[in-house]
Amino acid sequence: MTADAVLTPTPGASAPAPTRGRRFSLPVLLLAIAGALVALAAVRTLTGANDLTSNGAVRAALQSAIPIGLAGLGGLWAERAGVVNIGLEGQLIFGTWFGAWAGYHWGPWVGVLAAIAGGALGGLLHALATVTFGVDHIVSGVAITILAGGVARYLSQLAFKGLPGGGVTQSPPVPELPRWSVPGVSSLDGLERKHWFLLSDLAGILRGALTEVSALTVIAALLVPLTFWVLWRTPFGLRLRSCGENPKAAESLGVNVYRYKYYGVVISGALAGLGGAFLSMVASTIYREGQTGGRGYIGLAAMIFGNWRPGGLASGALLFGYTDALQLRGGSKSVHALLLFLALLLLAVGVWQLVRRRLAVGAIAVVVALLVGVWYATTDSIPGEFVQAAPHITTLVVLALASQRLRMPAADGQRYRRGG
Amino acid sequence: MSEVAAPRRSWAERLDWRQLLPRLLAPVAALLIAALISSIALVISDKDPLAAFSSMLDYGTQPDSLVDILNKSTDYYIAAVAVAIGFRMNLFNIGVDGQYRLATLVAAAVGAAPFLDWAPGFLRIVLIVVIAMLVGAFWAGVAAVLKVTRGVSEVISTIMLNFIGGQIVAFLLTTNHLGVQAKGSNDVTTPVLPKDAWLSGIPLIPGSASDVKGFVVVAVLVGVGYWFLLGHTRLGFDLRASGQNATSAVASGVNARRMVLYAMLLSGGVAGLVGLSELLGERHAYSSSVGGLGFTAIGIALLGRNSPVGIALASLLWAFLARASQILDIEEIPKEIITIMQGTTVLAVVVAYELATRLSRRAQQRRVGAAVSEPGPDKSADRSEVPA
Amino acid sequence: GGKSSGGNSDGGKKTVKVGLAYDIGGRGDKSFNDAAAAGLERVKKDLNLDVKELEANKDETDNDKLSRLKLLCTSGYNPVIAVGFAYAGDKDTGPIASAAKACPNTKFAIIDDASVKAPNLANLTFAEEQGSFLVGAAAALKSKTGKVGFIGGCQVDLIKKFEAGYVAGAKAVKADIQVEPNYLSTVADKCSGFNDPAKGQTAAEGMFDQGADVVYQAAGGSGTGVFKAAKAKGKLAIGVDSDQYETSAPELKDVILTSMLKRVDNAVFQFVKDEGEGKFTAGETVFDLKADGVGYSTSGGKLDDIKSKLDEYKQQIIDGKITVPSKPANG
Amino acid sequence: MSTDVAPAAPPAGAGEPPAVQLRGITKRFPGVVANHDIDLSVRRGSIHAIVGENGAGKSTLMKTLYGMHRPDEGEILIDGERVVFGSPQQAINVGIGMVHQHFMLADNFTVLENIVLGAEKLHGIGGAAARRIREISKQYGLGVDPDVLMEDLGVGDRQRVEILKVLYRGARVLILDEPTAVLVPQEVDELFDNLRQLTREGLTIIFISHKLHEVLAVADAITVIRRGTTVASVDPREVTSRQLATLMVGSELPSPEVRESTVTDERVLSVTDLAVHTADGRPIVNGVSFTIHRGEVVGIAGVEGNGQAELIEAIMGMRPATGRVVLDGVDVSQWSTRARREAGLGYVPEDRHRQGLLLDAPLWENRMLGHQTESPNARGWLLDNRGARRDTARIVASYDVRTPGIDVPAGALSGGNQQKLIVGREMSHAPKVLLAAHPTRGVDVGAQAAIWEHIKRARREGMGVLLISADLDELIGLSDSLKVIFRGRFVEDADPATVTPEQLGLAMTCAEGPDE
Ligand SMILES: Nc1ncnc2c1ncn2[C@@H]1O[C@H](COP(=O)(O)OP(=O)(O)OP(=O)(O)O)[C@@H](O)[C@H]1O
Ligand SMILES: Nc1ncnc2c1ncn2[C@@H]1O[C@H](COP(=O)(O)OP(=O)(O)OP(=O)(O)O)[C@@H](O)[C@H]1O
Ligand SMILES: [Mg+2]
Ligand SMILES: [Mg+2]
Repeated sequence: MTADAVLTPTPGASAPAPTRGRRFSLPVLLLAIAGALVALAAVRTLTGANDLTSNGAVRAALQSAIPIGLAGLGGLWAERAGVVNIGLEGQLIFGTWFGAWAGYHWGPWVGVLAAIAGGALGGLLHALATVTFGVDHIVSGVAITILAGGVARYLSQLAFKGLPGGGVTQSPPVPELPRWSVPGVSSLDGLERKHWFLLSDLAGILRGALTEVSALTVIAALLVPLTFWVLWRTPFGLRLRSCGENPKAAESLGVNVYRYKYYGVVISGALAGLGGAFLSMVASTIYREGQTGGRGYIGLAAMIFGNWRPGGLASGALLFGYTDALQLRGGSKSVHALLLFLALLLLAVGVWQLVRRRLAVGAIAVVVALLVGVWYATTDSIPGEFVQAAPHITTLVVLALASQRLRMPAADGQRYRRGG
Repeated sequence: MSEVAAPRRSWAERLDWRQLLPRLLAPVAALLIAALISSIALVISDKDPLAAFSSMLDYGTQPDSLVDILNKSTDYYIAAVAVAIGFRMNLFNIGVDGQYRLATLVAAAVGAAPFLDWAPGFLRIVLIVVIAMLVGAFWAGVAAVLKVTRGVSEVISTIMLNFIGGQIVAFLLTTNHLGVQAKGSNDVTTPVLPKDAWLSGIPLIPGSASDVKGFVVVAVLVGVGYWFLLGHTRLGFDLRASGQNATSAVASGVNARRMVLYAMLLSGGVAGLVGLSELLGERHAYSSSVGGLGFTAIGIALLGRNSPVGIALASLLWAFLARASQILDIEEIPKEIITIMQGTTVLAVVVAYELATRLSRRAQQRRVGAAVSEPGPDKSADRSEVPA
Repeated sequence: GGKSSGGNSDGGKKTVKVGLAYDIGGRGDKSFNDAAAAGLERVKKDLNLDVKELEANKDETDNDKLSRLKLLCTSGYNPVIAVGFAYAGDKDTGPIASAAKACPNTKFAIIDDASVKAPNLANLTFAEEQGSFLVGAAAALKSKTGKVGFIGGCQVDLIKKFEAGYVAGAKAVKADIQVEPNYLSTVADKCSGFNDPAKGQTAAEGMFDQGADVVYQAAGGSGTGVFKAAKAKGKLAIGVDSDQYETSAPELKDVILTSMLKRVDNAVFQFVKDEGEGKFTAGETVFDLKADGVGYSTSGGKLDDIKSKLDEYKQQIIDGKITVPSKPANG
Repeated sequence: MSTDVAPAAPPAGAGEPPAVQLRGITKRFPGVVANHDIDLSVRRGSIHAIVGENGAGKSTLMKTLYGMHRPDEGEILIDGERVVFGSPQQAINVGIGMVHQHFMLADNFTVLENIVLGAEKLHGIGGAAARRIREISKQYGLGVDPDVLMEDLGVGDRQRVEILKVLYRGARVLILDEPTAVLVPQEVDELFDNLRQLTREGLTIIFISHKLHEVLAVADAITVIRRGTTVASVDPREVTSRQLATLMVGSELPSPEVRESTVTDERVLSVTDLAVHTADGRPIVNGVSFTIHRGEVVGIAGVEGNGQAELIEAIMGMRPATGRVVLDGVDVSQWSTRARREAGLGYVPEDRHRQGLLLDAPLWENRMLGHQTESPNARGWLLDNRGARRDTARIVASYDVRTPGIDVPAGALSGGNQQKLIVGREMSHAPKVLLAAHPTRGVDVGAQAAIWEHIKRARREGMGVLLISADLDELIGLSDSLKVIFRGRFVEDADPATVTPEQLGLAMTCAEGPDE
């Protein structure tokens, strides 16, 4: 995206301040999480919107976050190798379809493998176009998404029409993957229902996260640290990332840049495929046309939100999944309660900025906090349409606030020619 | 050196076949590849590809189909030009969809508003067009402002804005706000435009009872405007320069931020027109079925290489495929092969163009190398002197 | 495709060919479109007629719908049935109106729309609110917690009709009952909520978690998600359009309390039959309780104990003693 | 071949084969022969310098040696053994390492990551590798900390990381392509200390530089390359830098000299207190003031990276800066780049591909670039394509741009011809002041002379010129007055009539002032 290059002209001028030294240490991170938790518990107690921290909401948030997170992880692998993969949506579609198809015929685990293979195939196509043929990454991604829709429908025509419950737009029901619970956690039930401040909240969160967990959820959750480990702690990951940071340097050191870009993009597709499998085999037990609903793009947004890092990406996906789950489960009531949470958060940020003598930013934050507070106090629900847009608005606002502190791989999205 | 008269070579002479031929062959090759892949799909499902293609050709060239193809391409064309304006300077406006939905809704609502009762139909049409362009530009402008002030990638922001715009449309298109509901209907729309604000069709295709929509004229104007803007105005030059080499453009005095803003506003403005053909010529009210051309438009713009004529051809091809595919259902042939064909065409075309560009660049370099006889390395060697 | 090829050629035995154009979502949604398909199936079997079904595309325009209808009528299909109000469009220039004008000798029917009028067009509409009233009553009678839920696939007027009837029915049984409505999508994302079982499940679980014990879904393809949620929570769900007890996976059957029947199948069959017998009537035919156009299913036997009460309500509605609202109280 | 020079490197360790020997290397690129029949012999444990003009083919030769591409003809011998490299990896395997002309480092990686990349097999990527890096660093006195982030390092440190990268892989032969171009003198001295330390340990170093005094100071042997071929191998103890320069250029220095002064006392550009800062507040250009008169060429001498590029960009309005820029009596400090260009600033950028051309656009569109608002390219808001085409044909003819036509894309032209087009374009608008950065870089001798001639003519006609060049003879020859820039400040003035390149070179490295 060349236009970006000129907006921050030559290094130095108006370029964003270097981001060094702002990665949070573990204690700071834990403290922040704890703070958010206490605030959330307080808001729940104050508003009586008990769903905010209920086990169901947490489970639903996970459920909603995982396909987004897997798509985001896919985006991460590709972009760390320097390839923008906007075809994630298409690869998700492949995942949903192949997962359901193979799952129906040969059982859920084969379905998962087939979904991974299907997504990887989409990734391979993207790699072929962008790496070998040097096609613009966005262009190729868009084409793959168009293609995936057609292919899925065409294949449904061949494979699902005539099966019981199947048709051109959907598969027959697919057998489920196993679900596991951590023993003992479900006994927190009683505590959660007491609605005590903080304690019940914790109980709800633990129950939601540790009981009735699908195997794929576990796998997806493990993939986050695994990705971190592979990309940041192994030679393979180092080489792969070097292709996204400075492919010329990598090449000069004997790294086969094309090959690693292929690895990155194919793995990216495979992860999106797994996300698709989650959609058609865990979140529901059926493939339906249009089921992916733009989650590939949201995944990409979560990845940017997370500053191209697995942990950040996971929090982005969870934030998105959480707002989405709340609005789906409780309609506008919980989201309305979130207004109060937002107001408190903004107020805290504002006061902090004022203390640090950044008066303008602080003042704006405080004013907005007050406005949101007034909005909360004077209404008792939010129009459904805005509730549904809440995750998207959140993403946009966060990007607008933070994008200048984000750092994408230096050679991300650029065409690379060997020896050039 | 003396003044040299401009080389008044004819247009034909200026054509350089070695450079052009690969570029012309590329789309043809890509289409063949796409046809091949769809044929394979057809064979897999036990259908005769030739029979399928010939019945598509038959049906797609009937007078009624021609009208439909022209009407479809009108929308495709405008949307693709909107996308192409951004592409020309490496901006990805993926938000055309949201832009024109919002634009069409607001324009339709204002156009039918009672406070305009005094206005003659013509004035309303003009007003609708202007408002649609403004709203489209505004919605694209949000992404532009986020990009130039906050550095938010327009790819992500326009995707988000599509959805948010859609929700605003959904919110406004209820009977509490801008919507009305005809008796016995389940559809909420904006109020129907007064009859004199309907744009009449043009009986262009003999043998068909239906008319080509009048808005096709606007599409042509958009195309001419786009062509003129790019090739004949300073703004167009700046736009192209920014797209080709952003740093050179800045050094030439182009204001990069302003260009992003202009390009997005222009793109959004044109996007605002996309829904009007249907609004003015067919539906006469905004209904929730408006929308969905954003991605198609990207495909078409790519296929047409962002050139005004190329996009026109690509729109016609795309419309032909969409129209002709309808006959496949009747013949029990899965019409999804058309989507596959569209997707592979885009992919094959971009790959083919990439290869063609490389080929022709290499040919050019060789030609220049030959034309300029290099002063061989030993030419100056004999002038060397030995230090004492 | 495992379908037999279009039988235009096999003898002159069948001269009547019936064409049917689906709404987006198409065949296999296990509710609305499938109900139409079931009707067509009966037409094929019982009346021994040739039939042709065409699917809609995502993101198509009014003009594409018109093309589809015209393709059917010009290919010799008569009568032609348009499934879904999307085919109505503008009442004078929309797809069905234009098609009816272009093919004056073809008899058309449109489902779910009464705004378009033409001499060769029958409008088949349903009193969904009446059927929904009955299942609302059933939900209230079965509810132990005093809280029931409604999940709509998309926040549009047609679906709000279901909600209105359901709320009225539940309140008729228990005036203080709490009815939670929720919608999975809006027209913003082209009503994706009809195709997203995951969302259906999440929404339903939310309701069950908050104390509801019966949830009525009018969410098309997302409905399976609602059933799954009910299964997981050991609660009850109500199906929609067709008898979903019959079409659901075996393990989900026991959560289906009943289904609100919208007998699109009946309407389709009846329309074709009447047309064949020369009894075509242009204009609106309302399929309500009286006409057996809507109703509730009893398969599974969960309603056996309250069936008499429901039939009482049914009679009152038919008699006009109860008027069911078709818009929810709060918009 | 013209090796009528003293026989190459004396056969020191007789019998022992040279560490590196290149025989008859030829390398062609489309449209250019970069290396032609090159011979080179490098003694083990020595520092061997290669000098030559821009574009002479030095980097190409080194890339061949490092396996980045295969030579079209010729052979490579390492320690007397014939080798053929298909990739850098193979070169690395026989102990060759290269530090490139442009840093090959990933900013967002740590030093450790940059070093171990591609050589993970040696010591992994964790603690063992860090230990090994510290070890090497200590052994050669490099002072590199493996755990810091690359972007936090200055150029000197980066250079050392590059060297460590090579040593880490066990290289015995080090190729350094212009390692000093961006270093300040102290850093150069430190680097040279490092290099000597390395040769003491038995390593062999091949070293490319344009700075002849450095070469003379550090090298044990020197090879001169001109227009793609070796023209001489000399002993640094026996040549002066002037002789070396003459060898490089191939003739008595083509004379850019302008002795008759055309300087008037009308100020055409005055810059006061100009400063440019990086985002984190470091000054790159620091309180620079000067004046250019009509008909005057002001030259700026400085080692690359001391702020000259930023200075020109700030005057052009392409970079935010503080201070005043007055052009012909009008304060243009707040003006946009376009307005400044329209007011009479001409610009020959340092990097023509990045800042001067649209490589995919035809020549006539490139002729418009930068002047798209002016006649003959535009009339009001509209472009005048015909006018631009006509004028392009004129430029092609009168500036001797060698091209088959004006419709070929600019990218197809050779660098020299591209440069002539740019100079022609800028001159065509009769700028009041021309900002010229390396106007003859990568341009052959003939074109160089032509470009000088154009600048001189315009100067006679009253144009002011701000000239930046790495070519000191060009700088001295063309300028009416000279300023030396060091770390963003003007540290000295020099009189081009009396100063020698050697003195200027010393001043640029801030070691010792030239006598005036
Ligand atoms: N990959 C390539 N393709 C085509 N031409 C090339 C390529 N690399 C170098 N050249 C050309 O080969 C010639 C020699 O270039 P080279 O980089 O070796 O010069 P150099 O002596 O290192 O110059 P400098 O002092 O500027 O670094 C130049 O004309 C250059 O443009
Ligand atoms: N990195 C590169 N990749 C591809 N081609 C290159 C590269 N560098 C240079 N070239 C091509 O090599 C040829 C020579 O380029 P170069 O810049 O060396 O010109 P030059 O030899 O300095 O020209 P002149 O003969 O005018 O002095 C040109 O055709 C140029 O386009
Ligand atoms: Mg070099
Ligand atoms: Mg050169």
